[in-house]
Amino acid sequence: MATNPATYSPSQSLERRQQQQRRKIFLQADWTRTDGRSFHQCRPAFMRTGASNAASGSAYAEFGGTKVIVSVFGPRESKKAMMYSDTGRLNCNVSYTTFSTPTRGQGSDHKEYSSMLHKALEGAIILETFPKTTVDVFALVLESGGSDLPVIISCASLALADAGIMMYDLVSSVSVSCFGNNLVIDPTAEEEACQDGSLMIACMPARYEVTQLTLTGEWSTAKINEAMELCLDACLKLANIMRSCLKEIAS
Amino acid sequence: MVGLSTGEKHFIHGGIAQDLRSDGRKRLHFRPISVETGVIPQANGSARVRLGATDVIVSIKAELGKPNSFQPDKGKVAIFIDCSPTAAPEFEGRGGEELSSELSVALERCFLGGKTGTGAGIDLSSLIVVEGKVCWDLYIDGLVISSDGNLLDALAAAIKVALSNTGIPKVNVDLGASPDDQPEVDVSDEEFLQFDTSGVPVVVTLTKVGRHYIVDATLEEESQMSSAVSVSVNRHGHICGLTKRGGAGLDPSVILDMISVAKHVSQNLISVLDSEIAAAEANADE
Amino acid sequence: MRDLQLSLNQTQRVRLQAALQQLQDLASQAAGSSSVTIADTIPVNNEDGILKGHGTSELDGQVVATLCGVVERVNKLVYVRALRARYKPEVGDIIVGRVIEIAPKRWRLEINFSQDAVLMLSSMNLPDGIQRRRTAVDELNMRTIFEENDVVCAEVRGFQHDGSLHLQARSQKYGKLERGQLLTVPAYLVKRRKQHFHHLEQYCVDLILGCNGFIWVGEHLETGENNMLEDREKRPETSKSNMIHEEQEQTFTPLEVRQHICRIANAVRLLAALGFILTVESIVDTAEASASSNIEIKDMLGPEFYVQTVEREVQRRILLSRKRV
Amino acid sequence: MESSEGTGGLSGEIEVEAYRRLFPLPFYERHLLESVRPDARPLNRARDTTIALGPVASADGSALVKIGDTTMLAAIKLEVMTPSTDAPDEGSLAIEFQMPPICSPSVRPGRPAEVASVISKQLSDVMMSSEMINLKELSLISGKAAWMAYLDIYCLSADGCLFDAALLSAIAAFSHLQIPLVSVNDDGRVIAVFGELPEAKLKLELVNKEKRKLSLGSKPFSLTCILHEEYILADPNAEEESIMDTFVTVVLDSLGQLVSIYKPGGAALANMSTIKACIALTKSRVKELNNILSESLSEMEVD
Repeated sequence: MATNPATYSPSQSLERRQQQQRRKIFLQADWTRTDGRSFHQCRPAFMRTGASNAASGSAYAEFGGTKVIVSVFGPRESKKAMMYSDTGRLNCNVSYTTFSTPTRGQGSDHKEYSSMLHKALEGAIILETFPKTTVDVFALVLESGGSDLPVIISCASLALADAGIMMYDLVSSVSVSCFGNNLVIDPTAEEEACQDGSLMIACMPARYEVTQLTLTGEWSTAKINEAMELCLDACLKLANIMRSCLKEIAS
Repeated sequence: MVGLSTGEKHFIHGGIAQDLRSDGRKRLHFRPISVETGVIPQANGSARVRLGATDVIVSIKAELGKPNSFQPDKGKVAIFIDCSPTAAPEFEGRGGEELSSELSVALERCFLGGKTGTGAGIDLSSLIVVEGKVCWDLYIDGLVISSDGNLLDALAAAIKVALSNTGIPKVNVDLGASPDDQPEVDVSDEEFLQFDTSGVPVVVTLTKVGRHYIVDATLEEESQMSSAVSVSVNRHGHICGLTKRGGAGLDPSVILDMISVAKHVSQNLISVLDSEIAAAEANADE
Repeated sequence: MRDLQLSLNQTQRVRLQAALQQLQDLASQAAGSSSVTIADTIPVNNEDGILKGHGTSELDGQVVATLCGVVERVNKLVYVRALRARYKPEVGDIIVGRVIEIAPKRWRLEINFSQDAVLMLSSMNLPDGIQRRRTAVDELNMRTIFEENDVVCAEVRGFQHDGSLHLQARSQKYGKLERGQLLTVPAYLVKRRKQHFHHLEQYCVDLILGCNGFIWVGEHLETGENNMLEDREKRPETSKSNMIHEEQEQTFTPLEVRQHICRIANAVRLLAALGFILTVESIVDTAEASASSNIEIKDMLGPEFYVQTVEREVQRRILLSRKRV
Repeated sequence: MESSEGTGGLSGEIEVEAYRRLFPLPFYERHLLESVRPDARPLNRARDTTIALGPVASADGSALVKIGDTTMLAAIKLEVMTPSTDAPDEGSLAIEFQMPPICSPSVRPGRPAEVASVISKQLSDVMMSSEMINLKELSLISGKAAWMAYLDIYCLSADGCLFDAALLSAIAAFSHLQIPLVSVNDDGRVIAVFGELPEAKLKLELVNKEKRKLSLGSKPFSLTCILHEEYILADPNAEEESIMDTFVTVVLDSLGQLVSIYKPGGAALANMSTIKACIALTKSRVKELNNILSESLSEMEVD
């Protein structure tokens, strides 16, 4: 077993065929989503805090086929030697399990998501409350079923709240995919693979502020307006779910 | 990264509030931009762009490759940015890695469009040679030589200029007898096809300092930002990509406002770049 | 060539080339000394008892340069004055530096030298102005005098036994610099003069030409006003919220003064980019020239004024050489 | 603590907590004298154990195992490989044990924990030597194609006895493993066949109509005990592991045969009688675990 021979997944070719079929479907103006949702309907969200006892705070989130666990450690002594600073540091890391995707992956760190998660949370955390120390936010994607980053962001802010880190507001995040003229909210992995464009928003609903926004594909201003409204509305609803989840453990 | 004293920070904030920045610019002024093309002869296209003291080089190499099985009718483009230790001592070793990957990701988002390739500044289907068999792989490599803020806009401008300078060799294809054979490809050394750059967008980063936002921030101004929005806009005024940087939250209406300002500024930038490209090519021809 | 890349148009390029050519001619006329590069032999005509100074070495009985620069001779001493030397402190130099660390009883300052400078708490005038022994309380309150990243003006006191460079700031005119901008230029562009503090009264601007190449351009403050200002600014700093911005805007530098500051700063930037010596006269002259020919502040760094400034320098030097003759 | 009267109960509690932190070993020894552990377990009792099968939809077999607060998620993905010439009719097995940074405050991203690779090796040794899995069953076409089973175990929360939990999750994941139906296409590649695509079924012949589940041999189970003076503590949690440093891990298979004993150093020396005691404890634990596993298996079948 020292050197593993080259292997391949038997379902690869099947997937490829399915994806091509799906792309044809998405070109039509009218199609139904595989999970039966309407275009502007999010997947049912399940969130719980206290997923791991070793951490200062943790949360588990399950949105359809996307399952994420986030642990928060600290505030604790920084590992990196630091200059004098009167604010704390936030350190984020996102990694995937090898079995999170249909074909077995490498299970490595996801640098891009790590830095995006950092930016989405940074503005919500009151860093001045833990000077000279670091709060570590580690996310592990158990299963990737689409809209991974928004789920990670929402789950991480729940874990931060669970850890008792001072925040201005919870951060909830939702993305939309664009197919021709259609906007599809909270896309699954299959939908994301064929999208024309995407827009993701992370926001602090109570303050009505956007902490992170990314956009790919070609968009007109009117379309951006529409997509942002859709996302912000969904973020608001998601934040209510997160709030009630936090209240549940408190009572 | 040199820190700033409270007095200096205060001075920068004040200047932006009064619409007179430390180097005399107004909030929506760019620094003088200078463009050179063909700086790397062995590449298919290259450009050096200086924006004040920010200095970047981009080279584009085209190599023949095999298209992705999921997208047999498209070529591939990869963007890599490297922050050289000459720009700042902290880029030494792995120090620049985080910034490099952040810039690469942001540029890919701005130039390559959505998953299906809509809104891509670089038309991937024009890179195909034989469908499903042979395509061009474009390697876009950026090097940050000197950094005085606004790297993303400078790199994006350099990519745009380099693409307009890129010649892709003409290819004669000899399809094999059976469809399974790998087609034989003959790459011409003399004939080059010019790359169509009409759809390539520019990136405008609006940096929010205090209650106002500015374009083309210097390093000192960037250190004072609360957040920034990088918008990539093409010639038609369509948004082709957007990234928010910096942690602080923004009101959605402010973001929409910033997008419309970026759209306006970008059209100026595109025309400035167009004339600079023309001048640079005239220079190169001399 | 000098490294300020501008897109010049055809006429500008021709004008620039002509002007630079003239400058070169003038320089070679005036050059009584010869310039050398590394490993060039310096002719000494086999004189006896030649003293080999800075930037020279001996190879096979010949004096050889180890630096790029101009050969200078003082009696029997031969040395090379480097063209692009780093700042080399001398006792009494007035310098501008930036605090990088607060250590026990001392601040460490970055001053563009090969090592950091040390400013001892005991070499500082205390805020209350009383001469007395420094107590432990003073030591704890060091951060209220200078914080990390503060820009400080001080004087070179000398080298200690361990080779570290010590500064002192025992006068009201030294101390923290606020409300302005710090510019960094090559140190060799600033010549040592009697006066390094300049209050440009007509502009209400303070200009400090640090011998180390750090140049401060800021709003003029009466000596002693500093402390009051410090108190005023400390307050909003402690409460971090968006509120401070509104509060701060009221204490901002007036727009007119800011315009002067920016104009003078850009004059410094331009002269430094051209590699001309920075004196208060040349800076004010450049700033005034730009104002009188209606050049916008930001366009001072643009191609047209760049060429104009070179041309003006040519005129100035021609005049100068005529006077000499 | 200033006023001893009135708030006696509270201050007493604070003192216990402080005593536990400052003098952990005496604190434990006081408990051991009473034959009880700070979490109210008798010395030889293992923590509550649960097994959930099939939590990972994208894997071919998976299991979530909790022993106290130690949580393991194991998943198996099957891929196709060309078997080696030495064993043309055998598949292969690759086991990886991962400790992501979420599981414990001591693990940082980018630096894999040292324990993780040790446990990886131990796991594959035990799995191979116990002969629970017949590698021949993983063969598809002799000499041409065979299954490569990638077993990845993630520790989601680390609170002691990582090896025991990891082994249990591995066994449970293999019990849950469903081998997908496959056939061979024109290029000689093995492709998966799903019920939804009947046309494929018609065209291509199925390679493995039977053998949808592995027939597992006797399963190995393990129990880790701490030896401290004359005491034996079964199934220690992380706190106990950090205070007392002599462990014995015994692996027995479901028939009660000894698979391995592992005693990595430590201050206490184990004599024959303590080893025998450990084995006896493990024997009863194996029965317990076997019951829990078969219960969850039967539950799944009911579903």
